[in-house]
This record gives sequence, C-alpha cells and structure tokens, in this order.
Amino acid sequence: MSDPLVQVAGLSVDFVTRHGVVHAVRDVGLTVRQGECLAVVGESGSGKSVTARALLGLAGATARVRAGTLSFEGRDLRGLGTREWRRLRGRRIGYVLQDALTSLDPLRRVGDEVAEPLEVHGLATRDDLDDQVIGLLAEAGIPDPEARYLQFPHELSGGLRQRALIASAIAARPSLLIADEPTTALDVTVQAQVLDLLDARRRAGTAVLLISHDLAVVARLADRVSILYAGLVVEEGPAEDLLSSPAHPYAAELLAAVPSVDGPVLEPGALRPAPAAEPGCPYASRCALADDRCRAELPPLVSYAVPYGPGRAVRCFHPGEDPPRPAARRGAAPVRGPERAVVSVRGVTKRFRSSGGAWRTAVDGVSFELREGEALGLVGESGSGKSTTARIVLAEIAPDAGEVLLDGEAWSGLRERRRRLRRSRVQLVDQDPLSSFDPRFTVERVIGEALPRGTPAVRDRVAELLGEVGLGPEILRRLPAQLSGGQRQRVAIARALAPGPEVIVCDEPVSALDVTVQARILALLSRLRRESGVSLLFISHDVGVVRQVCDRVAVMKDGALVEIGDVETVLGAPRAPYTRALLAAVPRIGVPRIDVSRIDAGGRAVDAEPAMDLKGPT
Amino acid sequence: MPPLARWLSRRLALTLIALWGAATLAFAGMRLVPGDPARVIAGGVQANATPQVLDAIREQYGLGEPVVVQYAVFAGRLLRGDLGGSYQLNQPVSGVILDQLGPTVALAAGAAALGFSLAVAVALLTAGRPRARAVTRVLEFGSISTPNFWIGVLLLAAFSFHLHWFPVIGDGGLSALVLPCVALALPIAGVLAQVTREGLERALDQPFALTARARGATENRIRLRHALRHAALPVLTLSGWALGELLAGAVVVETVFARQGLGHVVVTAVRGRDFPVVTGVVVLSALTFSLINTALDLLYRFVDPRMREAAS
Amino acid sequence: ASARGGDDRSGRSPGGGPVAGGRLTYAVAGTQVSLDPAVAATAVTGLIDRNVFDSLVVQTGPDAFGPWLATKWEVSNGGRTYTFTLREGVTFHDGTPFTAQAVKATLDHVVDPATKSAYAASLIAPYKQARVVADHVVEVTLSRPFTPFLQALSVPYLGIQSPAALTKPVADYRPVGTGPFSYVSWEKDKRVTLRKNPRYASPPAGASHQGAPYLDDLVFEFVSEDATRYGALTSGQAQGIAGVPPLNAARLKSLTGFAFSAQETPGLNYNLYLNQTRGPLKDVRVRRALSASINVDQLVKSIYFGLFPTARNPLSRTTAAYDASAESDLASYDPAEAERLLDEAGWTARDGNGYRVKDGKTLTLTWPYWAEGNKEQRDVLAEGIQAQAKLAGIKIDRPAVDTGAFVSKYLIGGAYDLVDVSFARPTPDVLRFAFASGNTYAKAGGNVALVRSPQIDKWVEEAAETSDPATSKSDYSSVQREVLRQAYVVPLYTPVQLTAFSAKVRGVAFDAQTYPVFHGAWLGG
Amino acid sequence: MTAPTAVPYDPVRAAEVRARAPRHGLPRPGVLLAVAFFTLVCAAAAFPGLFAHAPDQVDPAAALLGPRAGHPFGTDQLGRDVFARVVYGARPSLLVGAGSTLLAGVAGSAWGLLGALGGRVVGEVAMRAADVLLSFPGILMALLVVAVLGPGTRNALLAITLALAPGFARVVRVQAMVVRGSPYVRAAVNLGLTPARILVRHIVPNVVAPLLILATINVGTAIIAGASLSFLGLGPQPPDPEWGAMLAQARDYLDAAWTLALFPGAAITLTVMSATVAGRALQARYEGRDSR
Ligand SMILES: Nc1ncnc2c1ncn2[C@@H]1O[C@H](COP(=O)(O)OP(=O)(O)OP(=O)(O)O)[C@@H](O)[C@H]1O
Ligand SMILES: Nc1ncnc2c1ncn2[C@@H]1O[C@H](COP(=O)(O)OP(=O)(O)OP(=O)(O)O)[C@@H](O)[C@H]1O
Ligand SMILES: [Mg+2]
Ligand SMILES: [Mg+2]
Repeated sequence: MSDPLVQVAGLSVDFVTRHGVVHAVRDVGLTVRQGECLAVVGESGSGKSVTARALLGLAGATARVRAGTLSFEGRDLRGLGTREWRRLRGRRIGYVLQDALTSLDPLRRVGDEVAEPLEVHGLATRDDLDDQVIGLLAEAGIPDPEARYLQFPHELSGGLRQRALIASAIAARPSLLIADEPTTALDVTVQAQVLDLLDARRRAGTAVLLISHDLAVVARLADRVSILYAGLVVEEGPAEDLLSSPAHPYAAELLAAVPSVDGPVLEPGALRPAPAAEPGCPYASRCALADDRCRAELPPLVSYAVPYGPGRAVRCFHPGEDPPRPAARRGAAPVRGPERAVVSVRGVTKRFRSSGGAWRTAVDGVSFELREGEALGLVGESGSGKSTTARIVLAEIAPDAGEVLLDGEAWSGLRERRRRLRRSRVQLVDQDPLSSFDPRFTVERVIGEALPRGTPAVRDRVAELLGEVGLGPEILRRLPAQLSGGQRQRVAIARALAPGPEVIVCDEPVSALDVTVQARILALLSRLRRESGVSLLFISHDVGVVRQVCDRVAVMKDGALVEIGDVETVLGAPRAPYTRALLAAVPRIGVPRIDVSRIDAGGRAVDAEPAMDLKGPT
Repeated sequence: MPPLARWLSRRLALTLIALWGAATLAFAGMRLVPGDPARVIAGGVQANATPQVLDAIREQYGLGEPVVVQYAVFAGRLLRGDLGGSYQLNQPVSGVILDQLGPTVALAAGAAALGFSLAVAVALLTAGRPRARAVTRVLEFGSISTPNFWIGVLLLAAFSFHLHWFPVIGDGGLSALVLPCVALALPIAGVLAQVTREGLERALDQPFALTARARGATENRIRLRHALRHAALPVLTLSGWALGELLAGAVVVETVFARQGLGHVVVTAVRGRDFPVVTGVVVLSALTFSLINTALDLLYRFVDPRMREAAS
Repeated sequence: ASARGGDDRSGRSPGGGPVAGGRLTYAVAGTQVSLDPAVAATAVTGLIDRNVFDSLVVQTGPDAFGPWLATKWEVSNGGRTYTFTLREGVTFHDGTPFTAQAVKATLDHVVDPATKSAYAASLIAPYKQARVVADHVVEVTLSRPFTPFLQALSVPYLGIQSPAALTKPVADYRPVGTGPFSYVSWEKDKRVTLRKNPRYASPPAGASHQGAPYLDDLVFEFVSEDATRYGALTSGQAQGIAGVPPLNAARLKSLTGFAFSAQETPGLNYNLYLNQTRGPLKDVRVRRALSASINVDQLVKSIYFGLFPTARNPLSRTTAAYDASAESDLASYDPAEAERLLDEAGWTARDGNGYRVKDGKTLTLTWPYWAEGNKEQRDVLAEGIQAQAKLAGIKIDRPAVDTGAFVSKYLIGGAYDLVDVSFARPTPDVLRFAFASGNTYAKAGGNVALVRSPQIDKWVEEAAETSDPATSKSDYSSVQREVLRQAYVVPLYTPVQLTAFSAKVRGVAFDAQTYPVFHGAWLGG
Repeated sequence: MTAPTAVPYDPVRAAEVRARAPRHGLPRPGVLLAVAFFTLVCAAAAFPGLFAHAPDQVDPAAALLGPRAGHPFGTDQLGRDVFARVVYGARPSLLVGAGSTLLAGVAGSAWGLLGALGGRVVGEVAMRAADVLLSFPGILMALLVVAVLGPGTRNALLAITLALAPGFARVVRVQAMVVRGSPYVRAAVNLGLTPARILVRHIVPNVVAPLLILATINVGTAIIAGASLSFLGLGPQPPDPEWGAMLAQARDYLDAAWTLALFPGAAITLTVMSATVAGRALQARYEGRDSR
C-alpha cells in the first residue's frame, strides 16, 4: 500500500467572529491514498467544506487553523508561505467548490475560466492553450466543446457548469481532486453523469476527496467514508461495511433517513432539539442512546477492528447498539373509501412565452384526479411542468386549455371574485417557506392570518396548530427569519392547515432540507394526512421522497404525463421508458453502479438537457 | 439582434418623450412667471423703456398671442431645433449655448475622469482591507457630505489666493481647470469609491473568487481580472446619477470659480427669468442625459453577458 | 478728481519715459448686452466705449467743458440751438472721414425708437434735430433750453459713431469710432479686446498725452465676483481691476507692487429714497424717524473700511452745486429722537418682536431686493439698516424680486416704501432727474421718492434753464436742503471708483466720470 | 439627486440575514456620534434660542473679528455673532433638507405605488412622467421651479421636493413590483384575502420600510441641494441666516476673514455627514450587513 497522499491529524479550525468563536472543525483526522476516494459525509454545518478549504490553506482570514499533522505528498503544509500555497493550489490539488452554479465567474467565458490554472501555473503557451482547454472540456464530457468554451456560464445548464468546473480543477493534472457537494444542485440523471466523471478521474489515478451530505451519492464512489458531525469525525471506515453496518447512532440515523426507492419506509422518532455544544458528545442531545456519560465527556475516536473489520473507527460509548425505533410500516396506508375526486384536472395545457419570444409548452394536456384523502405524487425532472401544474391547480394561473374542477364544481374557470371565497380549500406548501412569510409578521400573525375570519381565541388555535406540527408555543413571537429551515417548513405546513383545506399542494417541500430534517417533515406530512384526511398533491423531483408519502404517483416529462398509478406498481414495474431512466439514475446504497449508457438507453441523450436542471421551483 | 433593436427603439422613443416633457415643462414655467418679459428684453431697470418700445418687443416675441398659439409656435420652432432668442443677451439661445458648451463639457469630463479614476484606485487599494478601509471611509463620507461649492471656496482661498498655484480667472488654460475639477469630482468620487469597494468586496466573497484562489491565482489577478468587472456593474448603474451630479455641480462650481459655461449661463438666466435660455439648457441637458444613460445601459449589457439576450 | 488725478499718478510713478507696446488686461465687474453706447446703459459699456469713441466735448471741471471733436461751439436762440465746428482730418477706424454728417447720424441714431436706447436718449431728451451746415459745421436744435446738453454730449454714451457702421443691421453691429483704440472682438461674458489706433490724433483738450496710444492691445476681462477679480490682480492675471472690493482695498494699499486709486463719482450718491406717497411714510415724522434710527456712518465705515465716504447729502461732494451746509437739515443718527418722533406720530404700541404698532397695523416698510442690481455689498448694508431700524421698532421687509417684477410692480406700480439707487452723472441737474415731480420712473425719470413738490419743481426747472450760475447754485442748494428736511431721501454713501493697477502700469488718467482713460497708459518694467 | 438603489431591496432575504447576524447591541461609536450630532442639530433647529441669541444683532464696531471669547466663531461683516447665525441657520437648512425629503417621500410613494399597482395605462403614464422629470439633473429642476416661483425658503423647499419626488417614485415602484410578485403575497392570495387587505397589510408596509432608510440618506442630499440654491442666492433671503447664504457672503471675505467661510461650511458638512452615516448604519442594520 503506497504511503498516503494526504495525511491530516488533529486538525481543528476555529472562526473568530464578532459574536464569539465558532469551532467549525475539531480534531479531525483524514488520510487519502493515491487513486483512492475518501468521502466526507455529514449534515449541513458539520464542517466538511471548512476541512476541505483547510487543506488548501483557504480557510479564510478569520480562521484559526491548528493541526498535528497536515501533509500533502509528504510535504508539511503547516507554515507554508503564500507563494508555496499558490504553487500547490490548482497545480497539485484541484478543488471543485460546493456552489457549482456560482463558482464560475459569470462575466468571463467558460474557456477562460477553465484555462486559468494553466495560465497561472504557466502550463500552456499562448497557441496551445485553446486546444488544451477544448480537450479538457471534452474530457469532462461536455458536448461540442469548441462552441461551449466561447460561451458564458449562464448559457450552460447546471450539469455542464459542474463539468466545466471539474475540467478546470483537473486542468493541471493534480494528484488530489477535492469535490465539495458535486451533485447537490443537480437533477438525478445529471448527478449520475457527474459521479461517473469523478469515477473516471479516480480510475485514472487521481485521488478524490468527495464531500457530500448524501450517503446514497457517496455509496457509488467512495472507497472509504468518514462521517462528520459538528466538526468531529464520529465514524470512519471502508464504504461497503460502514454503510452496511453503521456503528455510530448518527451514522445509523443518516442511513435510515435516506429516502430510498426500495427498502423499508421508516417513521423516524419525534423531533429533538438541535445539537448542543461541548463538553459532551455533540450528538448526545439527538441520540436515543445518550446517557449522562455521553453528555459529560466527549467520547474518543477508537478503532473497532472487531466486530467491524479493519479500518473502522467510531467516536461513541455505545457503538453498534440499535436505537429503539418504531417498527417499519408501509408508507401511507391507502385511504380507501368513496373514491370521490376532490380535484380533477382535465386536459390542462399551459404555454409560456420565453424571453426569446418563442412559445414553450410548460404543461401539455395533463389530466388526473386527486381523490379524497389520498396523496398523489408528481415526479419529473426539472422543467417538466410540475410547479406549473401546481399553480394551475391553485388557480394562480389560468390554463390555456382544459379546466380544473374542485369538488366537481368549476374552479379554474371562475372569476377571481367568486373564487376568493373558496380559496381557503386549496392550500400550498412550497420549497422556500421563508419567502412565503411576510418578513414583518411573527409566526403568530402568519398563521393567524390564515385562520378563517372570526376564529375565536386566535392565539390558542395557533398554538394548537403549532403543536400539531411538532412546534412549541415559544416560537409564537419569533420572526420567520429566526427559525431553522425545518421549523419554517413546519410553520408553513401549520399555515396550510389553518383554514382547514381539503387539498394541500406541496411543491418540493423538502428538497431544500437536510436529509435528517427532510425525513421528519415527510413523516409529519404523512401523519397529518392520516389524521386530518386532507388530500395531498405532492410534487418532487426525488422519487424516493415521493415514495415515502404517496399512494399514487404521476410521472411528468416535458409537460406531459407519461405514467400514473400506484406507487408500488409504478416504481416497482415502470412501464414508460422515461420512468425507468428516472429510477435507474437514482443513486442507491449497496447497488452496483450504473453507467451513463443505461440512461441514454432510457431515451434521454446526455447532452439534450433541460434548459435548467436546478432543483427548486422555477 | 432584434431584441436589442427593439430595446434601442424603445429607448429612443422614451428619450423623445422626455425631451418633449422637459420642453413643455419649461414652456409652462415660462408662462407661469409673473411680470413681463418685455421689460427684461428691453434692457431691465436702467432702460426704463417707453410703452411703445415694450409693445414693439411684445410684438416681436409674440408675447401677445394666446398661450396655445405661443406653445404651437414654440413647439414648431423646437422641432426645427430653433430655441428662440435670449431675453437678456440679445442673441439666439442656440448661439449662447454653443458658446458656453465647451467649458462646461471640459469641466464635467475632467471631473468625471478624475472622480472615477480616484474612486477605482481607492476601492482597489482598500477593498477587503479593514484598516485602510476605516481610514478612507471617513474621507469618503467627508467628501460625500461636503457641498462642492464649499470645497471650491476653500480650494480657491488656499491655492489661488494665498499660494497662487492656480489662476483665479477661469480662462481656457488647463491649469484653470484643475481646481474646479477637483471641487466637482470629490463628492462623486466619495460615493463611487464606496460603491466600487462594496462591489469588489461582494465579488471577492463570491465562490468564484474562492475558486480562482483555489486555482492558485494571485490576489492582484483576482482583483483585476475577476472582481473589478463585477464592481463595474453597480458603478455603471450609478454613473447616470453621477452624471446628473456633475451637471448640477457644474452650475455651482462655475459660479464659484467665475468660469464661463452653461451652469453660469443658466444661473444668470434663472435670476433674470431669461426663459428661452433656461428652456434651451433644460432641453439640451435632458437630451444629453437620456442619450448618455442609454449609452451606459448599452455598456452595461456589454460588461454583463447575462444582460445581452435579456431584452430591456 | 478729474483728468488731473491721472497726471498725479503718472507723475508719482518712478522715472523712465513711456515705452510703447504691450497688452493691458483690465478686469471689470458686470457684463455686456450691447457695445452700442447708444443702446446700452451699463457702466461697463461706457467704460469700454470711452476708448473707442471720442465725444464732441470733454468735461474739464465740475461745470467746465473743453473742445474735443468739436473745436468750438456757440449757443444761440436762448439756449435752444448749439452750433459746433468740428475738428478736421479725423477719420473713423473704418476709414470713413469724420464730418458733420457723422454727428447728425449719431444723434439721430440715439433718439431713433428702433435703437431701443436705454439711457443715451434720455440724456438728450429735448433733442429736436441736427442740421449739416457745412462739411465740418453742424447745428443741433433743442425743443427747450437745456444747460446739461454739453455735459450729456461729453459722456461716452453719446460718443460719435461712424455713419457707415450705423447703417449695418443690429445683428452684426461693431463699434466704430475715432477713439484711441479700435474694436477687435467681443467674447460674450468673457472679454472685449481692443487694438491700438495708430492714426489717433484727436485727444481731448488737456490730455496728458498726444498722438497714438502706447498700448498695442487693451483687454477688458469680465469678472463679476469681487474676490475673484481681486485675485486676478494679485495673481498677475490682470494688470488693473475696477471695483476693488473695499475690504481688499485696505490690504492692497499695504501691498507693494500695486497702485491704488479712489475716484469719488459725481452725481447722486447711493441714497435710500422714501416713497412719501404711501403708508406710514406719508408722515414726515416717520420718515425723519427712519433716517434718525440708522447709524449710517458706523455701518458704512465698517462695511467699506472707510473707503467710501458716508453721505450726508443726496449729491456727492464732487458734483457742482454741492452744498455742504445742507446736511444740517439731515435727520442724522439719534435713536432717542427717532423714538420721540415715532411716539409723536402715534406709533406707540409694540408687538411681540418689538415692532411698533398703530391701530393694529405693524410699522412695516417694503424695500424690494433686486438681486441683479446688487453690488458693493449693498445687500449687507441693507441688512445693517434692517437691523438698526428694528431697534427703533420699524420692520423692513425685503422681498426678493426679479427685473420684470421690480420694474412693473414696484418702480412703476409704486408698491414700495423704500428703494435704493445711485446715479453717477457729473451735473447738479441730476437733482431734477431725481426729484422733479415729472420725472417719475414711469416717465423715464429718477424720482423714486415720488416727490410732488411744486416748489422743488420750480427750483430745478429754473436752475436747468437759467444761464446765471448764482441763481442755479442757490436753487440747487434749496433743493438739497428741502429733500433732506422732508427726509425724502436718506443719503448712504458716495460710490467710489476703487481701481487698482499693478505698479507696472503708468499714465492711466481718469475722466470727469471717473472712467480710467487708457490713451496715455503704458507698461513700465 | 437621489443615488438610485441598484438592486431592488429584498425584505425576505434581508430579514433572514438580519436574523442570522445577532443584534450587536451598540452600533459603532462613529454612528453613535453621528446620531448624537444630528439630534443636536435638530434641537438647534427647533429651539435655536436655547443655544444662542440675536443672530441679526449688528455691531458694526465689532465687525469681522476672529473667534474669541463671547464670539466662539467670530463675527461677520456687520459684527453679528457667527455662532448665533450658524445656530439659527440650522432651521432653514433642515427645514429645506428634511422637509423636502419628507414631502418628496410621501408624494413619491403615492406616485410609485400608483405606477406599480395603478394598472397598465395609469402606471405607464405615472412612470413616464417620472422619467421626464428624471431626465434632467435635479438641480436644474429646482432652478426651473425657483425661476417660476422666485427665490425664498418655501419655494426652495418645493423646488427640491419636486426634484426628489420622481426618484422616490421610481424606487417605490420597483419595490412595490418586487413585493407584489413575492411568494408571501402569493400566499396571501391563496388564503383568499381581498386585494385591498393585501395592499394594506403586506405591500405598503414592506415597501415603505426600506423607503424610510433611503429617505434618511436623502436628507443629506437635500440639505446640500438647499444650501446650493441659497448659495446661488435663490434660497432663503437675508437677513435670515442660512448656511449656504452665509457662505455666499463669506466668499467676499476669503482672504481677510476666512473663518467666515469655515463655520457655515463645516456646519453643512457635519450635518449632512451625520445624517448620511446614521442613514447608512440604519440601512446596514436593516439589511443585516455590518455597515461597511
Ligand atoms: N468564514 C466563516 N466564519 C465563521 N464561521 C464559519 C465560516 N465558514 C464556515 N463557518 C462555520 O463553520 C461550520 C462548518 O461550515 P461548513 O461550510 O464546513 O459546513 P458544511 O459541512 O460544508 O455544510 P454544508 O453541507 O452546508 O456545506 C458552520 O457552522 C459554519 O457556520
Ligand atoms: N412564468 C413563466 N414564464 C415563462 N416560462 C415559465 C414560467 N413558469 C414556468 N415556465 C417554464 O415552464 C417550464 C415548466 O416549469 P415548472 O416550474 O413547472 O417546472 P418544474 O417541473 O416545476 O421544474 P422544477 O423542478 O425546477 O421546479 C419550465 O421550462 C419553465 O421555464
Ligand atoms: Mg459545505
Ligand atoms: Mg418547480
């Protein structure tokens, strides 16, 4: 076994801010070997990016970096001069930043961006620069590079931008490639391609440090995984066995939380407050197994060759014990009853005029019924018309053709004046709750406003609703901006419930959330649905998520419904080729990697990507 | 490209509307003025002109006509680019303006050049450097908050009267241009410096700046090749405003430094209610203002590729 | 001060004979509307045109006139006819020979309504016609006897112009005279440039210098800001400036390398006229009270650093028929007296601000502020007067007005109580201009106090027509006494032409109107 | 006259950033100083009597004295106490500055809202009108107004108001557009609220908030504009002390008594500076940036 390329021990990074010191990274150790892929996994804020940046000496001016060992290619990086650092960056270590979409200078041509490492390290002469760049773009799997390299970032889809970034990161043939959340912003299908690209680099012998919060993604690529929590490595080990048998309860929770297309659907435990600070185990407050000792002292990182096998290390006093978890159960018990359609969408079509002036069909003759008390999933890649459909159902925009009925009565056809009285029956929960709250309103007012006029004792009712979504009354007086992402989404749901609607439309309700939080919100939704019997139109690009909540699922592509049916049938035995492609692309844990060709076969050319394949409502 | 064409034609239309509005406004003003322009035309107080003379003048300037007719005549003349004759300096307005345009343009251009370069320099040097920033911030706020006529008065006192470094009368020479330019440039430079720096700092906080660092780019390269362009955008948006400030400042500064120029002319015209001249200047500045703003927007689209296909 | 004042200066200047050549820049306040002396009324026009145009006669003393373009003249027909014999061999700058025709053309041009003469015409109001008797003899007929006629002819506004030039359309008018300098260019609001007239041979009687001027170029630079003008001199951009700010004058005296001269302007002082037809000022007691409440002397001394003499008479000292003894009738500063008079006049009560009140009306006087006419810090002086009147309980309002309003609403409409004017003209006849009931502003006169006194009218008319000096002298002094007794006017100060030259400049003379004359000027080392 | 806010201000994001940056109890000392000074000036404007007496009491004997006991700022050409005049000058200066900003703010808001919500035709007209007024420099607009109405405090105030209003209108319009298109208004619609209710409860408040800040910053601009006008002799008329006018007069005494030009000028600069700094701090605080 070759000696490690990167060796880090006892790395801690503190940020001195005006509001005190942030311990972003605490006593982290890593080793990456030639041609190996180490995955660093953890939820948002766990210190992944900071760790990465520390390796490049880019932790920032406000950062205090301390390390027992910090060596790369055998060189000690501690106390390196800016000059030496610069020679290292881009030349020996390539870094793909987290924010794929904003990491290319929007005012410079893609080519120039990719060329930059070559220029600054003098690796190219004037005349062969262009050829090199074009070569790199091609290597990164970017179709017709000659054209692309003259374009500007905003003219490229997210996937292409991510690839361009990778191209520039590998331009100088570094021996280490750090990829920070390379797939987060991307559509499943595109995710697959990017991962394959990284895989290719790794096979070519470049060591890859892969950073992600998504275990499923990691599973496809990583040789070894180390899991970060609150700046601490809580568990590390070879990917296969760590994922198959997590030792640290947090690792277990992460795994469980991943919404999968197969495997059991879980109902995670009730909500617990956010991680507390030192001295004890930071996870203690969220941990079902935590005892006084956990809260008192920080467990050391001990290696557990037995029973886990070589290279495993865990930072826990109760390694491997299974937290008591409610038994697995089928997602939502289908509410059979009178199959009355609450909302019926009939041959709805919507066109938009794009800035170019050309017409673009966002929704194309879509018909479906949302039955009483059921949850209907609407999946499809970005730009497939999901949100538009939602807005039509909400009667925010009128369809160009077709109509929407609410309880069999006219809905989309009505004049706004008449419709207003019934609007409270259809409510919305969308991806970005924050911006859907008036920034000046307290939580109390936000929800209070949604209550039917003349509700007595508003305060109590609001508190009650908050209770239903698992929030305490203490946040009544808070402003939305002062809430965490999860709390916001809960408040949004509470507001949606307030007027006692028959239908709640959820547009990407969880795609902005951390896996663990996500899992809880999903659980909440399915519970509420069971309890209040409200029907859900549940929109997501993530098949796994849909499966958690829905009874039936409709698959959209380019504005049209390609398939609709029971979740199990559609996901189990997809008929439409597109559905198959979609499923194929979903990363899973413990499943052999798929290669891009399968997706092509899925009837979707690699380079024919949607105008914009970002997540999130458009 | 058609969208650009569409956009341009729209801008042109707006410019015309603006011109028409400005002219009408001025005309309305002219008619609202109490008192009798004939007096002014006759040569003011010493003249104490006879009624016959006054009638002759009213006849000549068509002041007797009903307002509608006057407006028609006025508009018609304007279309032909004829701004009428000045009440006070018996000379066609266009002539007056042409005589005085030069000095003002020189002043404004000089000040603009000085102001912008000063701002960019300061910003580049202080962006992301708290200590330096703290120092210059005080100066910037100072210059922003100081009326340029006061700066002018102080400069004049110091450098012309006491040190005799610069001439006192604003004759054509370059040296006479220095102090007025400084007086005019400082306030603008203050604002622009702050905006530029904010833009730079915002850009330097962006992921692409970090990416550039991660590629081993030097600090200067990042500032000049990456950040500066981004900073240019807000600066461009502000330039329109800056231009306004320049013209406004010219009015005052020219008075302070006893320079020739449109500012001087318009002030005298306002004092003497010499409305043809006021109108002329108003219309002219409306024109330049609109045109330059259009030009700036074009430039904006040039600097920011994202704006290019986004029509208007 | 008169032409001789100039000789003093050249005498004072250290030895070394005059040298020809060079360019003299003379910075003046105010600007130009027209260069035609017949049209324009502004002092600057006079100043500039003085060097371009010669007059028929020259004023050599308060009431004495000498030959210039006219070698001799006699008055006949009871002062109604003047016959001038003209100097021969003189040519205009454009080559036209100077003849009787030219005189006729000039005078006709002045009175022609089309000329829109602002001032010149009013100087020769009685002009009826001019007749060419011979090539170099012209006979001018007046409608009535008019002694100030010669004086009028001596001012630059009636300088003799080339008939050829006068035939040109107004648009491309160029001043063409027989004077020592010829017109070159006029950059609006910037400068007027004149060039030496090498053939010049017609200086006025008593001129210190004969023949062509020494200077090659004479430039009048328009710089309206006092401070700037002063700076222009000290920084050497100009070799001479008019209207030195009194403040700086004090300093300038101390500086070496500069010569400073003060010329008291003859004619009416800078006076405050009290509109006796209106409101509280109908009452002579109130008028005298106002006069007594103002410490003019102190204000003038401090604002003008003692450079402007405090006036105690409507006429300036240097005017003929000035009667020093008249000041005994002036209600001079005496707060107690002012209080007494006001009480007596029934303005006994006081309001919150200490202003006097009579049957519910505050004692308020309107004094329009016409910004364009403001010079010599008269606005400051006015503030001082306001403040001091306030102490006596008199409220003075100063509405800011523009030319149009000032003329039509105030001067003609008469909606004012106070108005301030100075009027430079070296003849006692200005008293008629200022106080004859017929000479209200509306009637192109200067009687802004709207005096309606048959007695005063009689005096001034008689003085204007009589040919007996004694009579006119006594008439004029009675007028001075009367207007002071009636407090139609509060004399403020005598305007003084404060001019300064760099010591290099020699031989500048000053004419009766205190205009500098550059004919004999030259630049020494 | 008003520096255009380049990007429309996003209340939601701002609120979030604000919430993330913990309230730092006291703002910077500089800001405190600015606020203190501005309050002082306001006090002087409100009750000048408290600070000085008789700004127009002349004493020609004691003219043009330099600073000394009894006359901290010296005396002017009429022997009036410059300190007293500077103090009394605060009123017209602030009146013109703050007054015009206030009026312009109110008028501009109405105007901008009309432009944003007044339907296509009305909106277009309103905004084109604004364009016209914005198509030449504010001071020219002001000069035009003064030319018509004549000089004086009231007219100067109106003039500057008219010069500022369209700027406000434009900002308000953009802001109103942003708010109207914002998800929280969308949410309100989905709840079946009436347009009137939405306008009053959501749109107006969220538009006005940032406007207030813009206004504070604008006060400075307006004060300078006012001073410029009276410097040109088109503002408040003598003997009322006004900073700009005092400077204009002081110009004649530059090399004899330069302190005359010093104090009124300093008064303007410091006042404007304090207003601007305070405004910026407010803005930074409100938008959650730390005020750089
Ligand atoms: N420049 C900084 N100043 C202060 N705190 C910082 C800074 N950068 C990061 N932090 C803090 O360090 C912690 C770790 O940040 P980091 O970006 O590494 O999280 P992460 O694991 O990358 O999360 P994500 O998945 O959202 O990227 C966070 O609490 C963050 O607030
Ligand atoms: N208001 C609009 N104007 C113009 N085009 C629009 C508009 N809204 C949606 N579109 C276009 O319609 C298509 C469908 O948009 P929609 O937001 O419904 O997709 P989506 O499935 O919600 O995608 P995502 O998963 O990113 O939310 C997209 O191509 C989008 O560009
Ligand atoms: Mg990160
Ligand atoms: Mg969407």
